[in-house]
Amino acid sequence: MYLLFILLFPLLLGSFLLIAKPAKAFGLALGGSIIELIISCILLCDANTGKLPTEFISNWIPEAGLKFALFVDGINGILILLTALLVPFIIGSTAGSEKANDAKYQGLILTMQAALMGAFLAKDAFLFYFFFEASLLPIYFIINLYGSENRTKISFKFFVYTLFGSLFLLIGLIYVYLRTPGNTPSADFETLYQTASVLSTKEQSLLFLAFFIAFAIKMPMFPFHTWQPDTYTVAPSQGTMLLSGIMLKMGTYGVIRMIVPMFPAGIANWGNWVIILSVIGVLYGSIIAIQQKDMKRLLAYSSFAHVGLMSAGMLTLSNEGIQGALYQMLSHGINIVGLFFIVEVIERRTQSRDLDQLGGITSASKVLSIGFIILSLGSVALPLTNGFVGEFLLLKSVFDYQLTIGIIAGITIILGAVYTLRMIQKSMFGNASKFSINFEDLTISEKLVIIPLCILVVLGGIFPTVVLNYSQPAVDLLSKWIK
Amino acid sequence: MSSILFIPLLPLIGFLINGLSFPKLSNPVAGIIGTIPPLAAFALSLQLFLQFDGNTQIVPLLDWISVGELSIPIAFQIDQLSLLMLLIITGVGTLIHVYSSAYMSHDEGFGKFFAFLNLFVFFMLLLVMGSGFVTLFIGWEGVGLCSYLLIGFWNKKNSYGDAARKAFIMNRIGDLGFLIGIFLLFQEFGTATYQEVFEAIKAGNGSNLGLIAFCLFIGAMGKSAQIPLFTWLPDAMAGPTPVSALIHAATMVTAGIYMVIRANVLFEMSPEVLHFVGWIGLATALLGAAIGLFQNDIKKVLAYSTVSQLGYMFMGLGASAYTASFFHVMTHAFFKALLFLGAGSVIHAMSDEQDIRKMGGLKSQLPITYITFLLGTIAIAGIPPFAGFFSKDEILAHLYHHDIVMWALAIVGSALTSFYMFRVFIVTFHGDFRGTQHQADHLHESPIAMTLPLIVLAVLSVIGGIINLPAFVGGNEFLAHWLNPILPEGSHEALEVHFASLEFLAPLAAAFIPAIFAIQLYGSKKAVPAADAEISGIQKIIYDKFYIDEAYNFLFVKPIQFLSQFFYSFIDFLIIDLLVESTGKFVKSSSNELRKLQSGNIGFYIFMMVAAIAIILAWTLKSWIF
Amino acid sequence: METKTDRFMQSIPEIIRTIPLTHYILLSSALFAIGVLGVLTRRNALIVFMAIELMLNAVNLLLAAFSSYFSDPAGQIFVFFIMAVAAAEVAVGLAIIVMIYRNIQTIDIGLLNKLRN
Amino acid sequence: MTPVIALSLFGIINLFLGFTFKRQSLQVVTLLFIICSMALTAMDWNHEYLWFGDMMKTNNLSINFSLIIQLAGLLVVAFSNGFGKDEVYTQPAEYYAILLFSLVGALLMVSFQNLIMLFVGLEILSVAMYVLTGSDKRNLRSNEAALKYFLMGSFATGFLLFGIALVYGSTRSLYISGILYNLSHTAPESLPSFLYAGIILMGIGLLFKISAAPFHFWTPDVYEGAPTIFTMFMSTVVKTAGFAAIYHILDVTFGGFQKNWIITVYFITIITLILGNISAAYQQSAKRMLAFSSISHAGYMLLTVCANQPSTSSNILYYSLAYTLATAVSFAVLMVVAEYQTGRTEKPENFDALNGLAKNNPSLAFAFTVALLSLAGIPLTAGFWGKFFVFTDMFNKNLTYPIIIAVLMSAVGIYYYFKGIISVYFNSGEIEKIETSFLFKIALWSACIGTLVLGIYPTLLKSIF
Repeated sequence: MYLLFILLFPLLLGSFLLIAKPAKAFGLALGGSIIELIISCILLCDANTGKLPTEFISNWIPEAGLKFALFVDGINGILILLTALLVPFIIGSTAGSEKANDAKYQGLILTMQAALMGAFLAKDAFLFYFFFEASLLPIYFIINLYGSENRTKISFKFFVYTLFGSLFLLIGLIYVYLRTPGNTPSADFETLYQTASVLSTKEQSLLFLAFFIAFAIKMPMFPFHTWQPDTYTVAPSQGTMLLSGIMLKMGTYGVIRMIVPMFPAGIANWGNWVIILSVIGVLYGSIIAIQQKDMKRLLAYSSFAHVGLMSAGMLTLSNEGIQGALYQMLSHGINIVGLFFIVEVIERRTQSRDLDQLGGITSASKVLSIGFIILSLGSVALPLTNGFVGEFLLLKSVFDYQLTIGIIAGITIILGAVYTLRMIQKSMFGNASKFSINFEDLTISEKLVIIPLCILVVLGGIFPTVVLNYSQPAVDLLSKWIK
Repeated sequence: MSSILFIPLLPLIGFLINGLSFPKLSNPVAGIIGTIPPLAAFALSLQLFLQFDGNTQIVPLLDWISVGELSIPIAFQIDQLSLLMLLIITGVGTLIHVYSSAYMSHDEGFGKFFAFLNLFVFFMLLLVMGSGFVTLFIGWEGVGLCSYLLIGFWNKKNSYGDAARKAFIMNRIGDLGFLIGIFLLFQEFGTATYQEVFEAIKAGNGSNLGLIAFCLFIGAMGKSAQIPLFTWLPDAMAGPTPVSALIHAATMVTAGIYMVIRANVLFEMSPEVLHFVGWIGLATALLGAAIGLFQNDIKKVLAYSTVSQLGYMFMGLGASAYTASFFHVMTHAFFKALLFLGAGSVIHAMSDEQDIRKMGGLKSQLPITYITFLLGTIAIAGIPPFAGFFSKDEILAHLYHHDIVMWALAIVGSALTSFYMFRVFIVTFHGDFRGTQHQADHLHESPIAMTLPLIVLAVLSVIGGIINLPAFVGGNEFLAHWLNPILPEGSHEALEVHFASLEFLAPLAAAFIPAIFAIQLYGSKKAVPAADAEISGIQKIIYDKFYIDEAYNFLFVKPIQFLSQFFYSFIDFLIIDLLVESTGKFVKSSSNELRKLQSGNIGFYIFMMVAAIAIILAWTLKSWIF
Repeated sequence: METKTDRFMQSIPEIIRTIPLTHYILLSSALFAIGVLGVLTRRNALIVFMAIELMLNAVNLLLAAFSSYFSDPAGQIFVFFIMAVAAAEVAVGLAIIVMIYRNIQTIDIGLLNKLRN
Repeated sequence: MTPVIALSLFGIINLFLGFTFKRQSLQVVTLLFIICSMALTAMDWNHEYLWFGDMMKTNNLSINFSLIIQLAGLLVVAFSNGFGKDEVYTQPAEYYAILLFSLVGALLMVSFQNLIMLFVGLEILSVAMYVLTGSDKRNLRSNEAALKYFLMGSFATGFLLFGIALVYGSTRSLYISGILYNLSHTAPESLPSFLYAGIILMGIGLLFKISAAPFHFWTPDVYEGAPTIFTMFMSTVVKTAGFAAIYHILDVTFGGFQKNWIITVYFITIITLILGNISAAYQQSAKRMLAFSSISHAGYMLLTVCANQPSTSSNILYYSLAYTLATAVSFAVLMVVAEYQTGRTEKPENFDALNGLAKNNPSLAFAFTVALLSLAGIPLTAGFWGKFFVFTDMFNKNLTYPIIIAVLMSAVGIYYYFKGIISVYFNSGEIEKIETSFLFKIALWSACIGTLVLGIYPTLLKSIF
């Protein structure tokens, strides 16, 4: 029952906020998301130790053989934790701004959380697709109602681009779903793996492409990324946090959950190209980030680079690669949400995100600068931060896959340092510009967001075994299909 | 057992206390809290050193990353080499902490400074005590971070920030090489802990050891500022002087040498890499010494001298004289820290003036600094019986047997070293005062907290030589015996050097003659180095550091910036975005055309309908008609 | 020799069947085609109506022919249905034409292109 | 058979009631009539019988179709709120009566067993539609629309009849069962060649009715010209009845001869999808956009007809129900806004007229958005499952090219549906609170919630279709 609860609770609370528009929206939303976090943690621990059932199955469309099945295993457990963990911070980050008590805004965030939870919990491929597309709506409304200038055009491009991709996913899914042996076709992941394994290599490679285009656009991957920087910059910072912190993980989760076990033959002949593509994406994103003036756009390109590495690691089909990608999803989520919040705090006070116009903030607010440094060290993958564990495993898997690609992918840690330190230098150090001259220190609520995130960064770096052991059995199960 | 864990824990606690309560703690309290951890760590290390019974102790801390069959623990290893390094780090560290409690007393970031220093000591200890390459790598990048934080400590000026970024990025380039080395290790041996790796190498398996050694050495080049990646060290002088003393003279820069000595088994198995190490060391030594000749900033001179001394250490390693080069690491830590602290006290006295052309005649006002700086200069020049002589000449002796060409060039290098050291010494302390009046009446000897470390270090620089007195002088070569168990056997055969031979006399001459020449040139003739404007010809080239910085800028920084602009504007915007936008536009324009098809005229509609019906009928009945 | 009465005694279907079926089909198709051409070429609404009626009658002819050939009454019943419906249709059509005439004083279908693209 | 009789009687009664009752009560009475006839249809659930001289058959499929048609009729009447106050619609009773009679025609088309019944049902429905289209006498646009519809309609009926005649000629029977019997018992080569022409011509006649591609030219003009309430009726009832007839003719009677007509219908479907979607992309008028969208949805439904799988009939049912609910809501909101805007802006039916609707009447905006999302086929709405079932059918027949085109066109579809959503929610415009009658609100909310419920839990109806 817990499973159903963590899916329906944010949905009901969100829709209540949207419809009834209560006065104290902030308190409700934050309280709700914290309850959601507690329940998810209870669920994750107990499901792991077997005290709670890990599955909830009921009939959805019997004629089409589709079941409303939710489940928790090592892989999606991490992402449920990530979603449940980040949303309280995202809602918390609205404290102090006029959006705090805007019931519609909080409602949209919670419905978005429900859609994301649905996608991660789904055990039935079409249920996953259902939430995969349904989650586009709340984010579309968040960007359109609360974004900055020419948001309609950009959010529309984002919407059509992602939806166009997911249509290919729909076709691929139907194709495999109809091939299930036995009379009633079923889209349960296990049966899908079963049917996919029996398909011919040509079919597998075509299906691999269809599936991959959908997730590549969502991640985004190198050639399909043009929507990302504009959307991240135009969206309100909570929207960007949702997009970069959790939503892009749906793309990577999809690859692990569907492409890796279902189309090993497809990966065999296309995988190499895709890894090269993602490594190009890594360099491409980092190099562009070096010259960016707008902090949000810079972070957008940096997260685009991280995703490239994640997808490369995953497609090497090695144990470290998948585990590394899973851990990197968790740590990247934490780091990027923290960094976007800091950009929000700076923008709230100086009304500008342009690096040339900022400077000298460290003298005004110590907690902000320390938080900013710790989080960016996390994203630059310094040892003893959560970023390092993920990046180390990913680089190792790509390195074992092929020496040259590994070295080229390794350049990311240098370029990462270049643009991150340039961002810190231009915004924090040097003397205060006319924008950041009277930069007042952080309020309590802002500190309450930054400090826990920094603690998570350090804890994630020192004790990764907790998460890695949690996801190990599920990944072993998965690699059984790869053979 | 638990005392080993305490050694790195204490500086960490010091960092946390100082860091969290930075603005609230008063300076003295912060100073004390900052200095206690290294002192306590020094005491613990000393106790460990004395009780050490010869066999290595492994203390596992936690099982850090375990994925499938890959498992990376964090554990500490106490053996001969790490104990010595512990002593150096904590010993010199404590002295520098004491020194900086006075040096930084008027700086408003006092507490923050001590917090960063403690963090640095923590990471350095982690680096040295690590039982595997990954733990070493954690310390490796950690000290890189601390050097970034400390170089850019005075963050008001952007140029300091740029210097800090340059240091961090250059280290990161080296770290990439090191990381690739670690990955290769995992590929070869499936583990990265020293013991297992070295047993496997001794047992003879493991194929491309040369490549692994080369990659690890790239890391060392980045960290210990060797030829391609050395330009960050002179710029690192932007940080406060104690930082330069601790990080960029005594401890961090020697991490590269420590790593090579630690992995001597690996390097022994790949002679061509050792050869490469030797030549890189030689080239760096010569380059550093040459540039140091004409530098006018006191700290820049010392920085380039550090670069060249590191070159010497790597030359020693190249000739697989591990003990000699480690001996030089120790003595260098003493006299270079001394010189830096001396320079610091000079700068402190001259109210932050660093250009030696504006100093002179400080002998009378700063007596203790004068004497200690003199002892340091003599030690570094390699004049017997000071520590520098024994350590450098042992390297030279090994070089003599290893490769005569390298030995000759090394002699030239040490000649340059003694010249520029005495040049700096004479110009700063002798001759008449060239500073402003304001500086003149503020001239005062540094307080006891600064001069005490100077004295201690001076003593160490003088008597440092006894640690490894060579046999032919009657010494018991304590260091050689101490390190013998962990070094490859056969690396410690006693060198019989008879006094009359060229091998002994040449280094002496290289030490004395340039010193006398410098004293005579700058002392008696009172020649003052020319102002920037009139430097010309070769001197200008050398003064401008052979334009290496500009070359790097042109070769690497500019292309990447151009590429970034090109990617962003051309590929991202024009090609990919346009592709996506154009599909949208194509749909719109085609829809505009199709819209016109609806002409509104009914005749046209019926005509279209009939035409379509005609075509369809023709198609269905084609079998019948044709 | 068949007598006049024989011919008279032949039932109507036999008489009709003396002409092969294809002739009927061709005739009705021709009529149908003329109707279609009428609708295509003429601009006056009334004439177009007439052309449509012509098409319907062509179908009636065909149906009658088929039903008599198969001596199955269903076809002819259908003809009556068609006639009835055609009548209703024309009534409504003429009403529309009158309405249009009242508005724009012409029933030229070419002028009616206010609703377009 | 009882609903057909009931509806006709109710129609006549309605005419007489026109003398006494005023507009609102007439609306309520007509609603009751339709509900009663729906109850009658539902009563025959699960048992089949032939009536009217075996010319009509009621089975579960025909009952489902007629329930959907009557539901559409119900929505139209609910939204009509007594045909407004102005004097143009002087006799609301007549319009309600005509609506009931056209429902009768639709019911005939849905459950015919004899081609005569098909023709009669079609004609009743079409003639009623010609009258309703031209009902706004003063407005020249409605006259022009009526004339266009009339000419094209009767022209197409001519083809349909010619087709029926040829089929009759080659199969010697007008009964579907008779035709099937003769076709199965005569050797294919001995069948006269004009049979295939007959099939195609009948198909063309019906394709015209559901506004498939080459025969769609009338749809945008007529839909735009006719009063919105009747456009709503046309786009829902006529299309559903048309599809029921096409399914019955092409898939049931001439399923065996698929190899002759499949290529043509296949080709027509592709053109319908392309023309319908692309030409809708650039429309300024929301009403014309909805007209083109109805053409594109005809294309999607034709895909299942081409696929001719066992589940085709239930998919057509589901798709037309989803389509009916969504179109009814979108036309209703458009009608209300156009009514409000007629005085204020010169083009009341354009997208700009909808700007800023959400500010003062959020419920209308929300319903309109849900409807457009369902038309676009976004999850959480019934439209998504409609498309999903269509895609599954196509896969079973592995028609690869139409799938690609259907996917591309539904991506284009998102563009023009979202133009509506953008103008409603995100553009700024000044529309005060629009007053709507109580019946209108109930109908709007029930259709909107119906779309959402069907979107989240489609088995509710899919199991009985």
